[in-house]
Amino acid sequence: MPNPLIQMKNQNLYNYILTIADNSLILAQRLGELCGHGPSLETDIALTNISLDLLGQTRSYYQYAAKISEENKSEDDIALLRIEREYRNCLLVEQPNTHFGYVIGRQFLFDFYHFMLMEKLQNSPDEILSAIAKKGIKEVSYHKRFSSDWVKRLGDGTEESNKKMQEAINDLWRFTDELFYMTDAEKEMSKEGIGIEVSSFKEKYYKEVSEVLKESALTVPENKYFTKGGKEGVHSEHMGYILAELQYMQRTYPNMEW
Amino acid sequence: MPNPLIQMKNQNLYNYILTIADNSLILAQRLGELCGHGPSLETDIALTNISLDLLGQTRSYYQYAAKISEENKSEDDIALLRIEREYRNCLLVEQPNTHFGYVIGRQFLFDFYHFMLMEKLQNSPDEILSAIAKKGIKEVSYHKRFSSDWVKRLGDGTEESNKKMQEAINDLWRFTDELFYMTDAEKEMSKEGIGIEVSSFKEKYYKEVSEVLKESALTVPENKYFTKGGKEGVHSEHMGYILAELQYMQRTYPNMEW
Amino acid sequence: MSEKEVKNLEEIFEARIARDEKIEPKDWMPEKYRQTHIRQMSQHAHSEIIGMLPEGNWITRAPSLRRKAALLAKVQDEAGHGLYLYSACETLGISRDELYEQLHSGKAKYSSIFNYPTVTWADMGAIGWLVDGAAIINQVPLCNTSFGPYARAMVRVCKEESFHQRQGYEIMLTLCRGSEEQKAMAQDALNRWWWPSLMMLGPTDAESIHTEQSMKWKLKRKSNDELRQQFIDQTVPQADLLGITVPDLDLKFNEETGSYDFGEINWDEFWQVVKGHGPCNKERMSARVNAWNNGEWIRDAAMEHAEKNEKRKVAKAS
Amino acid sequence: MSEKEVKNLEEIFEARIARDEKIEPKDWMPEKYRQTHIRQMSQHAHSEIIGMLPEGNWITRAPSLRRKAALLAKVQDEAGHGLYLYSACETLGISRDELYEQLHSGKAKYSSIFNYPTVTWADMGAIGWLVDGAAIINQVPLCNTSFGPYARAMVRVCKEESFHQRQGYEIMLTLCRGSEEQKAMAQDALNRWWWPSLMMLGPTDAESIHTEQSMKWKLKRKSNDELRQQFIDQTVPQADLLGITVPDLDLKFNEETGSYDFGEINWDEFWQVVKGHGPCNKERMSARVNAWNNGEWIRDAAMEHAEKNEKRKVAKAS
Repeated sequence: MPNPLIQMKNQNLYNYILTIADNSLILAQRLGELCGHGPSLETDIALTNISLDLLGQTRSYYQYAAKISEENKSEDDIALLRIEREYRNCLLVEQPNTHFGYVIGRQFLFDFYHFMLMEKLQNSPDEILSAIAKKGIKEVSYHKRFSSDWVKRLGDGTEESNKKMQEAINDLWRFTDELFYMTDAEKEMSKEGIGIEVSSFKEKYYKEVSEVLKESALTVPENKYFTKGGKEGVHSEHMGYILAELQYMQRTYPNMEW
Repeated sequence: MPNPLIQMKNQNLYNYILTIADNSLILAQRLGELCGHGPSLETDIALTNISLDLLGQTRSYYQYAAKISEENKSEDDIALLRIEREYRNCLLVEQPNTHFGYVIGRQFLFDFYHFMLMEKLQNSPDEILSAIAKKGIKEVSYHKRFSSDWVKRLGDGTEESNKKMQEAINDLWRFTDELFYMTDAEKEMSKEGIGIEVSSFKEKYYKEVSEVLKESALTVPENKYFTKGGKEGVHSEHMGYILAELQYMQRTYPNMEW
Repeated sequence: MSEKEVKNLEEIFEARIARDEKIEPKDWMPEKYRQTHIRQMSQHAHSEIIGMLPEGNWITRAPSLRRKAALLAKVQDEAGHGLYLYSACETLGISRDELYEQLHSGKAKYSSIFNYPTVTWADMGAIGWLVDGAAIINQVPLCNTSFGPYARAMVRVCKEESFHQRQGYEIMLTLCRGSEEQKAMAQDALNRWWWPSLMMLGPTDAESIHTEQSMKWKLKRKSNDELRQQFIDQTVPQADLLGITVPDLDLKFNEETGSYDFGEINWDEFWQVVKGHGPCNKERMSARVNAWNNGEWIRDAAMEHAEKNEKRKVAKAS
Repeated sequence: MSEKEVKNLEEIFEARIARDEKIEPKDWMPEKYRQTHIRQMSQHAHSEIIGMLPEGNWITRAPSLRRKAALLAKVQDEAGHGLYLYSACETLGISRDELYEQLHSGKAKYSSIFNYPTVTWADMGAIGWLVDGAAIINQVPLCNTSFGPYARAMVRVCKEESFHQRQGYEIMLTLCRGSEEQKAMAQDALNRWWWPSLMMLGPTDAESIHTEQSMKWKLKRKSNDELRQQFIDQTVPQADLLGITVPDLDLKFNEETGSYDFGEINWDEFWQVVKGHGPCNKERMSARVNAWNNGEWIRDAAMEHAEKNEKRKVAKAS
């Protein structure tokens, strides 16, 4: 008989992994939509690179999750065959590519969080998570530089680009608080010293992000209200459409090798 | 043992029904995307009405197809669970709602065809097809009036609206020839006197459509080249995305009652 | 008009209302009556229009053709409700464009419930059952309100709403009789829509403004808390019938009052959403504003075309 | 320069090419050489960029994470090819903006194959296998072409293309070893891409222009028909290995020539697509034009920002 305590631990670890992995998956998917449609070849290549990095990371996470799952699931089963309510990504990463300012704003707001998370996670006693983070942090550090540079270019560019970048930051800001909201799995894994207490770098996050915004001639929003839900599986109405495409092949042709 | 000749006849009839039904389904789906986002409440209501009429007709066709299908399929199985290459709608109806001029142009170019088809089909010796057509033609006659009226309003409206309506007509014109392309099933059923020889009203179609365009201060395109494929199941790249949404629930939750 | 004459008219006016006579647009009415009715009716119309969006979100993904048609028809009904509520409003001397402008600028409100996302198909059931259910409870008394055009519009609205409500309940029933996944979907929808539905019946009486005046004008017949209790008492047994659980640990039938006692409503969330910071406020508003802005060239064309036609007619006649 | 001097330079130039020396951007070259290379290299670059679109269409729907990553990487490689082909082109004194302008106005061409829609996942396999396969056959000889920057770019391009081709074939192989549906999907893709792939190798020699000059400059080493035969001879056995059938009833191995005889190519279709009337010409062009137009404010911002930075640096220094 399986030890229920070990099972619970695995369940928490499993959920914890998904909380991280789903962010990368959905953001990679959003970036994938842009491939071939970017404002220049150079940005097209760079955004595809980021998408590829995120996909690579997310595959490592899902492979790990598959390994500890009791149900003999593959990485693709986990990534592509859950129902919407079971995806744990935050609302920020599922926001649409409304215009390039939104693409950059979403990336920028995520990258700083992501970098700080990887910084901590590379010291996790969980060797696999730590290894993924150690590899990932180099990539994420590049993402962060890329998105910050573009925030500066657009913020401190023309009047129009400043307006558009500000609009995106204003719209996306309300999703930042959720990054630091902790699900039960996060709390449990953090208690066990494996997962990261994300709230511990919340202040640092807002400080660093605000500095870049100020350097970029942009105003730091002063929201009192934030929106959350994604990390508990209650997504925005965009998510259903993302999944309709993401899952299309697996749903239409179940149980096949590709 | 089933008589192979009767089987073949059913197969042709089945395919023939889908050729008609799929047009209505996909156009209804495209119109459904607009619901709540129209340029005015009145057009929103009218376009939803058209979508509803088309859905109603298409359900009758699929129910008929289900009845003659050997495989104990339901209307929803047929409508929602085929793979893309098995959908028989023409390319015209799957074109996107680029702007209201395209919505009206697509409708207008389809409605005239649809009306002429129903005119003939109501005299088919196949009682069910004839009954559907008799009911449908009243609805389609309203659709045709609605779309023609709007072609006139936009064509003979402002300079901008004229330009936009013309743009849509120019872009969509290349899909009109396919309406009169006859698939094997159409040829067979027409030979048997049940289906309609669509090419028989091709000239009339272009004459009537051209008249409305001219009345609307629009130029009749003079394409030498046309595009086809949908009726043979080779669709535009839009189709996959339409189906991803259309089939989402049936694919994600197979074999359930709703 | 002298102050006395106005006073006199007001007395006659209030007496007519007291006698249950209908006030018609051409009748004299106090300015405050006019303004209050514009506010409430337009808010109601806006709610119908914004309310099309969360349900519209599932039209392309409805699980069967029958459900797709029913959903389309329902959303269309809402457009119709919007249409005649705007018309009723216009009888009070305000144009539809002005009303839209109030909505788009954020000056006018609409029902906060539509700022929640529709996350699964079961939400189409829950909205019909709970949201339309709460709406009916709010609206049935308005069929007898004092302003004629509003009362008549509400008769029609309520009739259709109650059809929608039954349809929503029937969606829930189908899910609850279906697979485990479907039942879970129904339960999840109830979990998410229950509290916002209770909030639909408005702030607690202690916090509610306008109530006294509204009672006099028959814009309101019961207090928010009374209506809320009525909704709960009516809905809980329906949930029982479905075999799903209302997400309120404090919910308990009170033998004494014959009603259900219930838990604390999260009024912070209520005010956050009312103030424009709910999950979808931005999305709803920008969908409407985009539709309006993208529609400008079309409205212009229609007007220009009508004028051209008019001129041609005149030219022909002369 | 006198006519004689030019003649002299031209002779030296042609002699260098004959000796297999590379021509470099700073070298003297006949104007026609320059123009021909701009035309061919830019056409090649445009094809890479437009070629991103049919495959990009499947990125969000790739059937597994592994395939999604590989597809993304492939499309990215194409962007990279475009980038260094544009750069090679720029060494001849034309700007990237001018090259884009030629593409967007329809003045410059790109490979017609990309005007066909990608209808199923198997098209990702077929494009890699057939389209990249035909491209390689066209391009390998260019690794030794006379213009240095082009030749060097092609070395890199060909290396990556041949990786893509193997990847495409491997997708086909997986499908052909999979379920009946998958095998049917592979067969269907072969049916749709076979003939357009043959057309990729250009019109028949009888109809082909520029050939003689191109041979001399080593922009071409074999005729279109020779290349086509090479492609067919290489590809048919691969189809056999997959267990799917080339859609050509006239296809037959000719013992005498050691090559496959094949059926009539539909040149009407070829010219229709070349002239801009293929299934997706409009979609491809408008995707590129939209990307360009929507990118304007971004390019402007980047330039403005760079200028501001420059000024700040100068201000600081002084």
